[in-house]
Amino acid sequence: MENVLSILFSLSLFYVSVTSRVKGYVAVLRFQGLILSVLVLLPFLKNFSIFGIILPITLLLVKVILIPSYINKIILDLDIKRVIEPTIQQIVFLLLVIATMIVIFISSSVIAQSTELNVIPFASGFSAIAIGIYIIIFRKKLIVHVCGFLVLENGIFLFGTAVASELPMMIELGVLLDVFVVVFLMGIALNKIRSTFEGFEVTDLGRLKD
Amino acid sequence: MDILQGIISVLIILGFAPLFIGLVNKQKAKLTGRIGAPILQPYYELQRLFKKETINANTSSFISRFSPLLNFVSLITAAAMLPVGFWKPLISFNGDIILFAYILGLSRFFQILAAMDIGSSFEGMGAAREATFALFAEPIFFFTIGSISFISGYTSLFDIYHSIQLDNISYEVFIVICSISVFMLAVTECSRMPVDDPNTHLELTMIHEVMILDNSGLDLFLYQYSSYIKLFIYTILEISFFYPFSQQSYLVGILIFVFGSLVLSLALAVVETITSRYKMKNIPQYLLFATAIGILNLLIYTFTK
Amino acid sequence: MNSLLNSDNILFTSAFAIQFISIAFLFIKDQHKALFAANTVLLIGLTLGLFSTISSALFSSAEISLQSIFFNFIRLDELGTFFLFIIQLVAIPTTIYNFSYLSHYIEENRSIKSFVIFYVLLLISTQFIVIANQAILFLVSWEIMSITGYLGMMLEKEKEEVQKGSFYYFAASHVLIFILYIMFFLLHQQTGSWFFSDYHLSFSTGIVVPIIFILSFIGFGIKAGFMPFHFWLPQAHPIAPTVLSAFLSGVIIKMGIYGILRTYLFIKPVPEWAGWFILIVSIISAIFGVWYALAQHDIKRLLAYHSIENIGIIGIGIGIGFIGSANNLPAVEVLGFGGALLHTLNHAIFKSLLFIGSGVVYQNLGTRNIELMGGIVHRAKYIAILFLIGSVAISGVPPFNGFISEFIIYTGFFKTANELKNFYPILMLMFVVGLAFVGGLAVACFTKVNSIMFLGSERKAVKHFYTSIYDYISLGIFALLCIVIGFYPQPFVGIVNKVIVSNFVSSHPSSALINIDWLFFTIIFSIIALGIFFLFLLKGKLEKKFGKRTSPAWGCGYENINPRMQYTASSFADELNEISKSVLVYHKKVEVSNTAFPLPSKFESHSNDFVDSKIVLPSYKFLSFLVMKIKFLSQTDIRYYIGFILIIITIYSLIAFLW
Amino acid sequence: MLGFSVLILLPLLTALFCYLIKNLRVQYSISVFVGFLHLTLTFIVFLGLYHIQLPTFFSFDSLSKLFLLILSNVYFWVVLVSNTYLKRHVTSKAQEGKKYYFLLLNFYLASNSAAMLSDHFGMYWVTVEMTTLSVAPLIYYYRNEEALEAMWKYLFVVSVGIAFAFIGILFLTLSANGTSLQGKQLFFWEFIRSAKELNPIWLKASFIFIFVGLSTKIGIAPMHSGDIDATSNAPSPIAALMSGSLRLTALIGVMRIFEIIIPTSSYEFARTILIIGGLLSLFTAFVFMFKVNNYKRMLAYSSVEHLGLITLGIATGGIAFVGAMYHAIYNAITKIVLFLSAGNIHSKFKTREVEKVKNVMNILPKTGWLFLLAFLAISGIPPFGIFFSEIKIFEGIFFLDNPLLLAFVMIFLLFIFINMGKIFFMMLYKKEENETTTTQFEGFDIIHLVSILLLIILVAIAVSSPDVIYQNILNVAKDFGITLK
Repeated sequence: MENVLSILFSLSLFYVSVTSRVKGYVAVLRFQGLILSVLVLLPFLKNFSIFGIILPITLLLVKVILIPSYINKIILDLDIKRVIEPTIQQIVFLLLVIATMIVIFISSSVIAQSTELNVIPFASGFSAIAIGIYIIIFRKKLIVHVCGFLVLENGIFLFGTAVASELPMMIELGVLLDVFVVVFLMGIALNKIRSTFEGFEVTDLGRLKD
Repeated sequence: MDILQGIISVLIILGFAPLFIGLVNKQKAKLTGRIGAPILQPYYELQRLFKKETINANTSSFISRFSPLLNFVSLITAAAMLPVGFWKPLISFNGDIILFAYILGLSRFFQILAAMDIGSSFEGMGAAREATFALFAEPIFFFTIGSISFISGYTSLFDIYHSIQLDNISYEVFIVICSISVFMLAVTECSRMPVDDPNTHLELTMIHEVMILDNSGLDLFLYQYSSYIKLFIYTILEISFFYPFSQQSYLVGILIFVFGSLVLSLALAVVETITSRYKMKNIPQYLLFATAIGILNLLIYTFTK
Repeated sequence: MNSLLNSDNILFTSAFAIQFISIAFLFIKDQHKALFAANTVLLIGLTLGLFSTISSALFSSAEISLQSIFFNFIRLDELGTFFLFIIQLVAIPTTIYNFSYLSHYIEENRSIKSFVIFYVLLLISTQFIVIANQAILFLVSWEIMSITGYLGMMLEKEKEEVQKGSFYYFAASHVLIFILYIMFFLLHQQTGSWFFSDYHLSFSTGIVVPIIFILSFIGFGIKAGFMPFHFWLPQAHPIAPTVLSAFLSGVIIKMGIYGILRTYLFIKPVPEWAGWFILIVSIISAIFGVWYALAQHDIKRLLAYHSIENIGIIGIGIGIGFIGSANNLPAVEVLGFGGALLHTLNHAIFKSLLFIGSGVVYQNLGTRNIELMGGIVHRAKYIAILFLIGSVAISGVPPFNGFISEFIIYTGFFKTANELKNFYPILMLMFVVGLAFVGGLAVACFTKVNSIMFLGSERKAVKHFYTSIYDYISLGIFALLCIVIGFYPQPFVGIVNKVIVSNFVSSHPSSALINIDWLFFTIIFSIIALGIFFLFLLKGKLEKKFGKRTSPAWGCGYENINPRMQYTASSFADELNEISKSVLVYHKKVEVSNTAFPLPSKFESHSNDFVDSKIVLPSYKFLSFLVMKIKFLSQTDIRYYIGFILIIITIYSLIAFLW
Repeated sequence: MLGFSVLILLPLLTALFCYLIKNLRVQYSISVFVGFLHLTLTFIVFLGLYHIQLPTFFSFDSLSKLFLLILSNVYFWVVLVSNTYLKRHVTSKAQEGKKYYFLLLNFYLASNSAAMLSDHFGMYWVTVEMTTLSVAPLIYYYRNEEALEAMWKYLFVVSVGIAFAFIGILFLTLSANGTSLQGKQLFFWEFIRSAKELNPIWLKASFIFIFVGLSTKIGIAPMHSGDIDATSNAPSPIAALMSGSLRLTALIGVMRIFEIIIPTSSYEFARTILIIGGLLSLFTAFVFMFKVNNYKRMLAYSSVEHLGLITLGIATGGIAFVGAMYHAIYNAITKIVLFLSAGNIHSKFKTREVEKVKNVMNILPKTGWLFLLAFLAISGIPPFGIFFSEIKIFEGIFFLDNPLLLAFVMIFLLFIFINMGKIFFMMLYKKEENETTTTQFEGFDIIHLVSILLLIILVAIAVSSPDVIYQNILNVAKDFGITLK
């Protein structure tokens, strides 16, 4: 079951790497959030506990509803151009992504022999991290950077479930809260940037140098 | 007894210095086919200057009144370190060779100052030349007398000359060449031809004469007298090389002294007759040449011995 | 080890305390009063210190037992005490000169309080350096000395040259402190202790001790100003306030010498190459130092170069001492180190005298360029005389103290040649000639300085020449010391000998230093002095008889001579500078117009320092050029920031895999 | 519980309070009060007079004691001067920045204390992220383009970096798989106790990720850029906070993971990585000191240099470790003085460019002297503390590591010193032709007072070297398995 979800997750990564519309990113984020919340729901299904339910629900709340709609709101308010102009061709980017994912999957399966961990979530989480970074590096729009960061976060989350970490729930919630506040702050910053600079391109932020 | 001999030798130097210069001038005149002034002419000169009134340039300061005295006294002190006729000099102790060199340096220091004191560019010219050439003359002294002292291990002029033994040939050669460089040194220091021409009065070509251009009367008297003494001092430095021929017998020593000074005066006269003054800018080369002789000579000696 | 509260300790500590207290008096509002009070108290402290120093170690045998007070952090052995003696001896007249010097600044209503604070701290830290017995204390006092010296230089901080020159000093002192760190780490590693008294190493043990020796020579050599580490010195000394440059040249660069000697005490006996190494560096420093000096027009810069020359002479002495200790010849050792130490004392005296003299002139003429001076002797005769004494002394000409120490060094040469035959005589002779050459150059240089500054007629009209009593007092003390050491060197030679015999020469000390016929000097010099005196009287009489007058100088028929026709400094030194153009980086610029109506023609000459202009600055420029080439770190795009994270993680992981 | 409430909850409540009460004066006074309470309590705890019980996820050990003291010391002085600083005129847009100033400061204090005290990696991560969130809006205080850009970059880069640190933490849990730690939670002491069992590969991986991730916050090159931008554009008190304490908050995490690694076989590897990081930082500072033309950036680079030095010291161990701890203390204090003086200069000259600042010594004499003294202090001139800590670090590197490394370090430091000196003296002394040389009067306000006090403290600590600090540092060293003879 987990593996299926993880594979769906990885497919979403392919989509995110080819889509050229900002809305696409948001949709992907929603989708990934959904997958993650289902993932954390699974153990709850086995043994019911009132505390167990809190995390999935907050996850759903934050990752599926709040953050994506918040980003949508920003996009609407600041009427950002909906299409992104990548710095390299989509196809090259896709190839890069595929290559990375292959490497990650193989290496993680190699690692899996030494230490027991379920490969698929591990690998897909890791590739999500890599692709988040790629998005940040190869895209110009700041809003897309934010999305990339969120993809990275999702990857980490998946990864975390994969390595069966016993992070206490309180901490998980703290992490979620942090991520949310970060995105919130970034949103505010984007607003300011809108009012201060002319564009949203990262290239506009070039004042600070020696 | 030593003290007495020392005093006598100082007096001898003081007494005969003018005579020597007179001798040189006379012979020079003869060689150039003139009759020339009498040998005792320098004495008359001094006497004349002694009676004249002293005139100082009104830009001058205490330096130009003080310098002649110091010049004279320090030259006498230097003279008091020299063996005459192989008598033990008045002042003789370990290391007096350095004192000797530096006393002459002292006199030079103040002579240059006195020249600059006038504030006229002629004296300045002379002073600058004096400073420059003296600088190159210094090494010659150390490469000749100094080298002998290093070889013999004595540091007092008297002992140094005392130590000269003309037994092996290389040492003789060494000594002879040393005496040649000392002669060149003497020519420089006492501002004779070919470095300087004491007789012309064209300031641009003079070193020593131009420095005392504005002195007169007693000051000039002291300057002249000390220059005579200086020449005689260097003559004695030269002659002393030949004392070893006198096996400690004073008579022979004195003979050598007299004979030697005659020969040297003749030599000076000859040199001054046949050579002409060098260009000012060539003089350092000339001095370095003398130095080079000294070094080469020393090397040869140390490595043939 | 006598009791804590013996008179020596009390005197000693109270001396420091009083010096320190003097700072408190600067809280007086009125600057004149504050300066007077602080300076007086400082003087009292210094004098007490001098007394305690003299009474403690040099003359009597009473050792100050400060170990028990400062837990062995402080020790007064003979070497330290000798340098303490030098410091206090120089500091007293310099501080006296402060009275008149700083009052000039107060009249320009400039605040001098901070300067006085730094000056006091400088004195105290310098004294602590020589009595420190522990590495960290030594380094701390050393740094404080450097930094207070720097801050003191900033008295006229608004001047461009001051900022530049003082920064040279600042940077150089930082370089050398790093070198000293390494040196002391090595010493610590070898002995496992931070206390000087535990440092006894021998050269035979491995490579470490030679490294220590080299490091110490470089580190302390930078401070002392041996060539080629001297480049900061001619930049820093001219721009410092006169009081400070007197103290810098007189004392602080001697701390470098102290350091070298101290290190020698840790690692003695040294092998012979060390001696030759120092000899060669020193003779180079001596010759080129004085030669550079000859080419300068800035009087304080000139004196700074002379400090380099004299450091060279001191170094020669040290070199002979090393050779002596290498071949275990106590006589040579005694002569070499003796010459070095005595010359250290002498140079401290006459260099401070010269700096203060030049300071007095600078205060009145407002320029340091000697080409604009002249004829001062007619204004202030006694300043001229005092300065002349200093010049004669520094040229190593009898009958003053400079000659004495150089004489000892010459004797050292002769001794070395005698003790070790074969090829030594000729080598020593070379050095003798070199030293004689240096002497000749010094004579040329100082005849130039004196005649251009003081003699002749005024090149630039001087309105009034103001000298205060304090100038005469401080200069007078120095001049008196020059004369005394020159005419009657026995006691000072005795001190030096005591220092060496008790610290340096381990085996069967020799009395070569004392056995020099010092009496002869006293006699000869007094005879010369008396002779001159009597001749003077005689001449006076005769001039009464035959008449005496003054008349204008003979202009070779040309009537109206004006001051600008006098021989200038550059023309005086020209022939010598021409010879060594390339090394001196000596430039001449002549502009003569050949038009029908000639315009005024120009001539100027100046000499840059070779090491500074050809090595230090270019290498710094080259380095900054290289660094400017490095672009990849200075990205402004955030994507690169993220990229760096990725890259560095990959690199580290690679390292992890290859581990 | 009292301790916990004073150290963490009280600041949080104050933050809330500051949100409700709009009056700056009240906010200021209560914040100072809280800061003072915090400082006193920390000090008492540091002296060991009083042991406080902390709830789970939090605990005291000698390291957190030390760093918490540094933090709350820096914080107190900064808060003390904040009011004077806020009084200064800023652009109308920036007025609103003042509203949240104290709120965020208190939040900063709370989150930092929590991060320093947390003994659980997860909690540590959460709190460290919170510190970022608290400081980011403070960077944006001036409300101008530079500030905005700086804030964005800092927020983004550090968030990404922290995310990497989180990956590192997950790796740590991986490394614990199949050991006695399996199923236990991520407490430092658990891991330290049974560090030998951990799987080396994952341990290395986690060390790399945590070190690199936190480097963005510590300012270890080449992840220093965001830090530099932030520090140089934040208002001076905030810059002082960041250089003095925030970097240490991140450093403590690296030290924890290093502490875990020390007994294992990967120790050498970790050391090497740390040394590389330290050297890279020194090199970066060395390079940029040649180029930098903005004095606040220069100070930021100096922070990079000194954190690099501290990292080197920690990696070298032995006496150098002790030196590094001392260095952390001294650097924090000195940086406050430097940044506050820089702030005075900025408010006078209205520019951060070195060329435009001239003749400070005459125009702002008091600030000028303080700036000069602080420069001397930061470049390791006795009697200021950094001289002694640097000597310790050098000694450690010299004896425990190879002297060649020391040579490199010294060369870098030397040129950093020379270039910094050039910049400082240009600002302090250089003047136009027509400019005045007579010293003008400069009012004496609390900023000067604080600076003087801090310099005095610096010298006092250095000279008297109190035994309590030394003992504490020795305990820290003992935790790191370092025993000094």
